[in-house]
Amino acid sequence: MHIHELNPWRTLIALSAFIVILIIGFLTMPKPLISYEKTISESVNALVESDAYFYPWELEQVIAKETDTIVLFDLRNNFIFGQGHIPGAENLSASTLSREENIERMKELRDMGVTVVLYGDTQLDANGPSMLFRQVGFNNVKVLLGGYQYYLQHKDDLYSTVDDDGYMKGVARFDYAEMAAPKDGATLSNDQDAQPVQVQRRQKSNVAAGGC
Amino acid sequence: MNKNYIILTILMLVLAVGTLFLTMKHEPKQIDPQELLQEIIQPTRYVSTDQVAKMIIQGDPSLMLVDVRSIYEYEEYTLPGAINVPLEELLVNDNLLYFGIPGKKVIFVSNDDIQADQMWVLTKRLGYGSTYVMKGGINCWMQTIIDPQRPAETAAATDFETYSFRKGAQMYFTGAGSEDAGSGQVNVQVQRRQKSNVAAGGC
Amino acid sequence: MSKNKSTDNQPKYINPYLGGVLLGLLIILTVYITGRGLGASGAIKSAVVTTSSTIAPSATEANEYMGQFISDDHSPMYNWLVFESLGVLIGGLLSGILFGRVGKFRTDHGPKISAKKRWVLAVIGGALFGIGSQFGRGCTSGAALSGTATFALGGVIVMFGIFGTGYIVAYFFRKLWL
Amino acid sequence: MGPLIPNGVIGEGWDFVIAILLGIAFGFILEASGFSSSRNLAGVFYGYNFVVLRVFFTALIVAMVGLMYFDYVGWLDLSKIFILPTYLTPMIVGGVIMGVGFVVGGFCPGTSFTGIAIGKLDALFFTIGLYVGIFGFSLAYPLFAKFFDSGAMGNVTLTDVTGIPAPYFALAFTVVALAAFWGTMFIEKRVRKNMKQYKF
Repeated sequence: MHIHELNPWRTLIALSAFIVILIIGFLTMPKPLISYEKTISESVNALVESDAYFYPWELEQVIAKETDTIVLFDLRNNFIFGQGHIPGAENLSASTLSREENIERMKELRDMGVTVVLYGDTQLDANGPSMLFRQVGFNNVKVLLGGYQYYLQHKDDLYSTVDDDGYMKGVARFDYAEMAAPKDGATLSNDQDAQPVQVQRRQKSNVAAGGC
Repeated sequence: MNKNYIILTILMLVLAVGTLFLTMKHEPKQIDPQELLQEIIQPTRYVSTDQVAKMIIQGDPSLMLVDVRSIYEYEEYTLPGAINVPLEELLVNDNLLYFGIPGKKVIFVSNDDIQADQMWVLTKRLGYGSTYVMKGGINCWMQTIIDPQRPAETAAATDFETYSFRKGAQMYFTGAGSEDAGSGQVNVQVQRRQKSNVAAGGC
Repeated sequence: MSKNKSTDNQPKYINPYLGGVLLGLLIILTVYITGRGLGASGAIKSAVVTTSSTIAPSATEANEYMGQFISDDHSPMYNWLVFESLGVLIGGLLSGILFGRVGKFRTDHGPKISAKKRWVLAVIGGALFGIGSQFGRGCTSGAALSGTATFALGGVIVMFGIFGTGYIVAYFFRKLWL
Repeated sequence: MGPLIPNGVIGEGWDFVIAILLGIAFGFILEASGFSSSRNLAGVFYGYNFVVLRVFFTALIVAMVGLMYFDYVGWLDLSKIFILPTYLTPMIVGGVIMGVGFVVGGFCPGTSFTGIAIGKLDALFFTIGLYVGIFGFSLAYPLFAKFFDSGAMGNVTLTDVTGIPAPYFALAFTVVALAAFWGTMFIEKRVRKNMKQYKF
């Protein structure tokens, strides 16, 4: 037998030591407060999920306190919240969202099976936070369509908004092509429309440094 | 045969197979969710239609408009120079390579601003910087740039300044010659929509 | 399984798998500390540039290849890889002392060739390796080992280049070793 | 956290001290594994001593797999480490030249240093050859400057080129390497029977 085929117990020790180091690494891995539960492609696909949205007429039952499984969070700041808000809503300023106690609160609500509805002045203000919460596993978080402004305009008759589509986003409100067409037969003052779109893509590459 | 060799072989195999499980959550590089939350609550990502119009007119070389609507809507109408990356096709066709080009400001555009903002959140999660959202989207673009409304006579002077810029921009984008151009039918339409769609003070 | 007579007079080497595991851990440590792998041929390159620029500074400066590695603020020898190679010499000596392999100058050669012929071949092989390492952007340790360990495409190409060619041409040079 | 020096955890001033320490460990492992003898090294091509293959591939798979775990547990940011740039054709040519040089010279640069350290003359001559080769390359550089930079693909990894995630490569290399270890064990035994006078 060749010397290299002697008992490799030292090798075993070295490899085991390495595995122990890795296990220590896993154990000491900082556990983040929130982490992505949906992959990026799942998040893209999730955008069409309708249960991410809360319709204005659904507010009626919250305001009437008919349900205790829905909590409304107002993302606007404390001062504006004091000037007026949807009845029954709690203030949770966007700037305090990432605080540990607020995240813990969200986790509690999730575990209790409570639906959390976020709203800001407009839907846009609550869009980002609700998207993020859904990506990190809070599937109970919804965004109020239309935001506070839409509510304010229709607060006297929320049920009738079932037939309104004014809060719907992503819809073309005009016939763009017709509207932006050259008027009065005038020709465009420049030929920018005729120019082919300059497409520029990033080169795939890593950061270069030094050499050997 | 020494059985330690067999143990070694198995250990190494287990370690290697284990790496397969690491990637399941470790897909493309992403920023920390808490960092993303911090970014999301900043309103600095919004640019107004006026700013976008100004950049287009001045031929700002760093501007890169990305239309996130479907390809049909894109072909129907889009802003000058915009490229099309539909929201649901973000991850296919190497579309990600449009982002992260040094010195480029990416501005997302959709009918309203929600889809553009969703795109912003997704690209931000993937770690791309210098991305912005055109507030109000193309609907607002139509109201403010393509068909600006004359402010009330009592309005502040700055409103008139904005208005005169928008008038000039309108001329640039549509070739409309006079103030009266395109009034009538279109104006009526705008007013009808304005009630339900736009909050006071612009988009 | 136990030691037989033929292995008793052989120098003691560590189990190659132990060497491999330790070397692998060393690469991880190196990457962890410096962000790059190990290397060796770069040190010789630095030596070439240094001696050349000492003897003929202007010609070296003018040389398209060596000119790249000359900077005004410090000597080309003031280089990470040079210090690392210095360490390799020290480490080799330590191991040699520990296992009793340091001895008077001697030459390893195949049974069919003389020591002198072996020297000539070593110079030729070294020269080939020197040229190849410039094209390959590194040698066995720099490109093939550290490069492949960091999943670089270039490292894999160099690795397969070296070992693939080695096996193909080994037959023609069997007289040197067998 | 890591890589420590590029991230500024360890100051630049420690650079060369660390270089020497890592070099010592590198040299020690190479020498202790038997890489200071050209006959051991050349043995890999003739089937009588597979020490090169064993050490090289064990190191490779341990490093590959280990780096993935280090990245996962957050000790090392793999996106920040140096990736060897790829120049397709020059690298193939370089690899082929080095392959011939390996068989003829019986060393590679790192191992020849350890050979010198314990008094091997052939290692010394190999290093002289290295020096001559690089010097010759520099002088002749204008002749093939264009070729030298051809086929540049940037600092790409296998994943960038193929789109297959890195762990699959790590697993593939591991399986192939382990299979090779077991296979060569039997080859070596058979070849050794016919070699009476081989000494390390």
